Amino acid sequence: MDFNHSDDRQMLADTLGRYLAQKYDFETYKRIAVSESGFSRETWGALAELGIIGALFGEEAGGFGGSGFDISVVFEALGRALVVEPFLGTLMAGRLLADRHDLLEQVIAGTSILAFAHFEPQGRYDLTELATTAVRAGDGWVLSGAKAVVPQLEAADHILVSACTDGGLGKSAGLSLFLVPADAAGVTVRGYPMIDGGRGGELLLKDVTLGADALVGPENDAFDGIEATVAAGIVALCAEAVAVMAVLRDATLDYLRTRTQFGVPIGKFQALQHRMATVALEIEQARSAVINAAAALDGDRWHRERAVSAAKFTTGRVGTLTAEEAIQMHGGIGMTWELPLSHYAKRLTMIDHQLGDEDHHLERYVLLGTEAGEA
Amino acid sequence: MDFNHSDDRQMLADTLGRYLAQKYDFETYKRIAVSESGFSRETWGALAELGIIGALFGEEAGGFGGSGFDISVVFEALGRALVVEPFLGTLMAGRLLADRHDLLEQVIAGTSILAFAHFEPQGRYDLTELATTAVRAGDGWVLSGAKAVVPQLEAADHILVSACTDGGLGKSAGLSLFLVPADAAGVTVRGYPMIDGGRGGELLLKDVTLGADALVGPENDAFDGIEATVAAGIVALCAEAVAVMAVLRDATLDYLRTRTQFGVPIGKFQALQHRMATVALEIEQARSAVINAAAALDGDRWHRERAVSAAKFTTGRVGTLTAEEAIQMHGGIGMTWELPLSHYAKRLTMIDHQLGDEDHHLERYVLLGTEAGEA
Amino acid sequence: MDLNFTSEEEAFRAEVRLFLAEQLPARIADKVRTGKRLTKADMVEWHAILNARGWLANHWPVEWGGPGWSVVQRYIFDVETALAHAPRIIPFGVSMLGPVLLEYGSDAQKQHWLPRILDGSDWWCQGYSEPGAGSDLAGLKCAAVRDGDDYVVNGQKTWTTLGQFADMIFCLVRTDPKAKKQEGISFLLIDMKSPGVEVRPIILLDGEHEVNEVFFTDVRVPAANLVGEENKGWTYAKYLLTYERTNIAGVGGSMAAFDWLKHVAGAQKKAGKPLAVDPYFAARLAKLEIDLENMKTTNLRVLASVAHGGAPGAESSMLKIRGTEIRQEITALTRRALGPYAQPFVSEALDEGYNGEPIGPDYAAPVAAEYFNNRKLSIFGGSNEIQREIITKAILRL
Amino acid sequence: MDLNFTSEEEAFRAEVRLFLAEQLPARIADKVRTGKRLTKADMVEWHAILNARGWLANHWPVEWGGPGWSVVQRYIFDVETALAHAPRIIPFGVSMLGPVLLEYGSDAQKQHWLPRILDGSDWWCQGYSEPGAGSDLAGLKCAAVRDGDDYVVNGQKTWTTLGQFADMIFCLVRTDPKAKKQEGISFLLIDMKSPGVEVRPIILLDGEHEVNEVFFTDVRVPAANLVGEENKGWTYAKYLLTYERTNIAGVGGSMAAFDWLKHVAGAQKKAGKPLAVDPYFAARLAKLEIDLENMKTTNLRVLASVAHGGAPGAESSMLKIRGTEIRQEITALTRRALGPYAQPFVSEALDEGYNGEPIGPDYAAPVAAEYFNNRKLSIFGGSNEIQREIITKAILRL
Repeated sequence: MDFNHSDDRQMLADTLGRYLAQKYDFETYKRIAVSESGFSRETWGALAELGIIGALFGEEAGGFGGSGFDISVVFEALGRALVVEPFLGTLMAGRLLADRHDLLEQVIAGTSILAFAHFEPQGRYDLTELATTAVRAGDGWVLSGAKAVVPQLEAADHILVSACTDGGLGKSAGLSLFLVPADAAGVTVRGYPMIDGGRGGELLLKDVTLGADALVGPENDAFDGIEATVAAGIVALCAEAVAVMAVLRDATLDYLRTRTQFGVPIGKFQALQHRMATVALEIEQARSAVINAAAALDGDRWHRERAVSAAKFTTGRVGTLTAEEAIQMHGGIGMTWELPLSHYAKRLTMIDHQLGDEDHHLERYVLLGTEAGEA
Repeated sequence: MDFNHSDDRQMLADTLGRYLAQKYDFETYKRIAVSESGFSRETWGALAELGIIGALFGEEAGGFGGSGFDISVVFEALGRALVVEPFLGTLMAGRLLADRHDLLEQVIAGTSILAFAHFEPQGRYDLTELATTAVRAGDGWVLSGAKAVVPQLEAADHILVSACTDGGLGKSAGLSLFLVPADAAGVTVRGYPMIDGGRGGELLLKDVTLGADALVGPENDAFDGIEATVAAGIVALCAEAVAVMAVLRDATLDYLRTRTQFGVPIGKFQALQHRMATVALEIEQARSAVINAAAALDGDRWHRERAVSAAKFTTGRVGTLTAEEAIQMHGGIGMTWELPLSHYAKRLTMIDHQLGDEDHHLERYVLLGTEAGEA
Repeated sequence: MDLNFTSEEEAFRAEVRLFLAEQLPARIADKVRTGKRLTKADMVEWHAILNARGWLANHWPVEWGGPGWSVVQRYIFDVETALAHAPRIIPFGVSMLGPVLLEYGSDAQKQHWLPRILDGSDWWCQGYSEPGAGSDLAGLKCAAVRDGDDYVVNGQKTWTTLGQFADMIFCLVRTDPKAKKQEGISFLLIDMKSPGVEVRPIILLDGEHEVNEVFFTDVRVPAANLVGEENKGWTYAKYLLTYERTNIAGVGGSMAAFDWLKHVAGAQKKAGKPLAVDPYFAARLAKLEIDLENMKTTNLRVLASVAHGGAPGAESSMLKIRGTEIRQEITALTRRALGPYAQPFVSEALDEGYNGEPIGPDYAAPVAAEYFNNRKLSIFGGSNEIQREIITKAILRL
Repeated sequence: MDLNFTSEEEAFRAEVRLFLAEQLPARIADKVRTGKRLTKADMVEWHAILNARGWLANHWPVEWGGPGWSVVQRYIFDVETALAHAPRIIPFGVSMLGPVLLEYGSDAQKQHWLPRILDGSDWWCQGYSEPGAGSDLAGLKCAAVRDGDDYVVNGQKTWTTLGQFADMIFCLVRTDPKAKKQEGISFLLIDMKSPGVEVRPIILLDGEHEVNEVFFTDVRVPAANLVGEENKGWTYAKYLLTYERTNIAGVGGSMAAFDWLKHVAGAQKKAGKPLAVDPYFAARLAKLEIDLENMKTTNLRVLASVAHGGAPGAESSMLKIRGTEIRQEITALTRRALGPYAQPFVSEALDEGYNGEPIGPDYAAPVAAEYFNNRKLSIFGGSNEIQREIITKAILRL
């Protein structure tokens, strides 16, 4: 039992943290987050050079990391700095592209960016509510459909798209994955700003014609891979969420120590003290949930999915508490654009809207509990 | 719009309150609550003489009350004194016996006591999970089955029993009601103490042979009456609950004002102040819920059932909060048998186990929302 | 006990509804219903419509232009206008300054300012909070020094809602720096066009410009603009803060917002079925609806007590807390209902005349921003912590 | 990062399980599992079994009879014994007095008292709280005055758990009434059979006799029974309160209780199906299970930090709060699961040998009483409010 990171991983985290502290301060964030592109290609390249993208992938994929703890260390550091760059899509798509060495090499080098376009407009957080289809045409495929709220879709050079090849709405069988160049004919990307900074996009596929090599992984049998890569995405988001919580907690504690009202620092008011004790306690619980999920990411499916749903539920619940208490205790100033706090609160709240919210994962945890496999 | 009681009703409440303050103090309660009979027939007679039982029934039934607010006024006063006497069963059974004038006259006079035996061991809080059967035999009926946790069953002279006459488990059609003398052959009453004082009992019916006149109300069509009388029972329990909450709140506030630790009354600690503000606020919400339910009791079925489920949900939720906070803020002393507080907390907690708990009524409220009839 | 309104009150409700059907511009109601931005012109237009009917200052005495309504009529009006998606009445002139002038103003002040509130000549804003004086309002520092027939004002106010539109500001200023903090405060009316007044926007977390900082540098204010006595301003400030709080629970607004939430939850799909029937979401909706029903009755109980001559007092602190909790939970659930589509935020989509294709469902655009914006409800206007302090002292007596 | 136990630790777990399978009397485990009352004889029997194996005082140094376990081994032992439904080790001698004597006692005291704790010669109880000194422990009044070779003790202690069985009590007493409240306290060992000691039962809300008041009237205590220095008792008391809190979360006990809850929820029926699959109840169970899983890891994190030389410190206050919240929620849900059958309470049914027919399901008898009894978890042993104060000071630094 050891809750310390290995030396290599700790060094990576320190390097990344130092870089972001110097080069990705709050002013930089604000500039990038509302910019036209919604991310900085320069920053992306610099982070690639530091090895951050490589840390997200295993050696078989040309990286030097890829475990649950590698992912959580990186996303914690990214979360602390509110980094909006396209790490999540690159992580999720990249994990499914382990056998595309050439592409992954570019990805790890930062010269090619990936998006993972799976969820659909009517599907909410459901992994199987897919209406996008891919039909064989000669040697190749023709894709049609729509994908919803893909993070940093406009940034992507290649989009990994899921489609029904032999199944129907709501079924996990019959799904396949396709690698779609962002500039393929029939691909429309409709980008927009996100409320927590950065950009997202709707993907429209209209008779997009692809070659045979566009198929990624086993035909009709992509679901297990999709579920597993979403699990990795959840570990990433949960780690990011816990880092954001810690920033909010520390900023609120600082404010409580320095803001005076009625002649004393407001941190002397016991009602606020006890509420902050609850917030601090819950954040430690959330941190434990993320550790559990990261540890389970490389294990068997049932334990992995239970642990990631438990973690996403926990960070959703604790995230709302933390964001709302941080704003409330700051009072009016906590509502302002000027203060970093409000941006952390927005990010934390929006994490609950990615890859399934608190309710979704509680229900999923319950359903997994009734499945065979309980230890 | 008027939130004051009529003069008559207020006078009744005052009379009852005065009587109980004088004759049903905490020592009396403790004596009666753990006594062999689990209630006091003497008290019962005295309260009948004051007209309290008559206040529970309408004029058509020989009483002079019977509205939702009559019931709530009486049960609030009973709740304040932790009265364990068999009012609930008498209320619920009596409302279904409006055409049995002779019997009701005795009931109102306090010389006959009723129990309402409806719920069954496997049925939890479900109104239709009934396995008890009544079969025609000549002119009369033969009843067999078991009824669960009937309050003050041993005290009853007559037991109103529901049974399937033409239906099955889980159906509301085909139910009928029968008036069973407590001393009928084949009737077994297994009494026991309740954790919140007073007694309850399991009713076993083994080939209980009854005459034709045992049938109460329409054959096969008793469900609507059962649901309506349970609604009245819920209004009664909710009014009792709010009265108990108010006692707990006031006792806790008194304690906070007088108990000193660290050199000050503990009521000066802001964390406790703000929690008590929440408790006080929630109790007012619960009181409003009871007013809504009492007002709806005599209205159409859909609004009535929504309002009583809303009230039972609310008093369940707020009851747990109030009982747990009252004990917690008292500390060790709040855990002792010696203090009235712990008995009020137990009663409040157990009200949630009568006629459907918080979860049951939330689910029911949701189901009613999907039914036709929404205004 | 009677929870029903009288037939006269029901007739009044019908009258209000008829008025709204005829007079509330559909264009404006649509903007309110769908969460679009209101312009100053929209708000001015609605005030003028109400004023034409004599319903703008509905809690003022008849002799000053009020309609002579009971508290119950005012409640009915508040609820019905909210349910019809009318804009709220901007409170600074009508509901805040008006009552103070009526109670403490000179005849000349009343005759000058009150009609101008009604006819829209002056858009008022509020100068109470300062950067160092939030919950501790009496700790304010903005100073006014008597100089001949003027006061000279120096200092800063903040959180001045819609101050960017204002012609006038009523301010709490410190006129005796040596007195105890509540005792050196005066209540002053300041022309926003005076030299030395500067308004700077504060952008909130949703990107909106709704509140402002107001800076005063050697601003000369005629002494005639002092309300009541010098150094007695705290009394007037407290009067303003406790006056007319029968609508503090915001029942009508929450009812309208809850209806909207049900609409959204009915339209959103989960596994092909309406989200509203999903057990988890349905339970959240039901809890909220029950809370709202309970609060409606609590509100009526307070109202009835006022109608029977009682004072609203600290009960309104309970209504403020629960009312804002409910409203915040409504916006939180609406956000939750949207799922992934809570994330996109196209600010221009909230402007009238925007005709871009919506991102996701057409009701999605304002939802997350409204959730974040509504965090203010438990902060501004006396934070919920301050309300708990009031309950502690006045109701719990701890 | 490695959440797994080492193979040595897993081997140790197997050893503990084997021991429990062979040595824990089924009769006693059944009583614990089904919520029956344990007698003094049951507890003494289990202590003796543990002591025979050398595992009773498992955190004592080897030279005084400890097994030399790591914190991880102690954790494994705590969890496994709880899962096997072993009675808890009565802490007063082994876990409370023992460490104080080891740290502050004289050699003579150690040699006299420690072996008697192990072999059961003395049943110890705790004399800390007084009626006026609960959370404010240092406000205690019970006085000891030196008189020749004795102290003469007068005063009262309360909440003395299992004091009715005790041979000895360790007490905080005031030896200098003039000093500041923390500075006039001493730590004294008192024979319960001394003239002037009277034990009176306190009956708790579930009707159980578990705690007591202890009165001292001119009780003579040999000065040799003073631990450490006179007037330094507060230091020893604090040491005792913070020592060995790695099991403060009660993970093993909550795991066992949660398993039992799942058993009950699986057996109870709602509309013909197990209550455990009802969406509302399943959600409550799932939330609780997730909280428990999270707390297990938080507990291991604290443990690992202790194993690496860190001090448990204020983190144990978080574990105390969350641990008791979880345990209380488990008993609340078990009560809720029973539905109407939570109400009957036949106290005799909790005694060994009772063979009346159960009321309702056979697991129902103790459930509601346990719920009420477990309210104590957040009160005794440093209330959760006191734990929040500790967090405020030591972790939040407010």
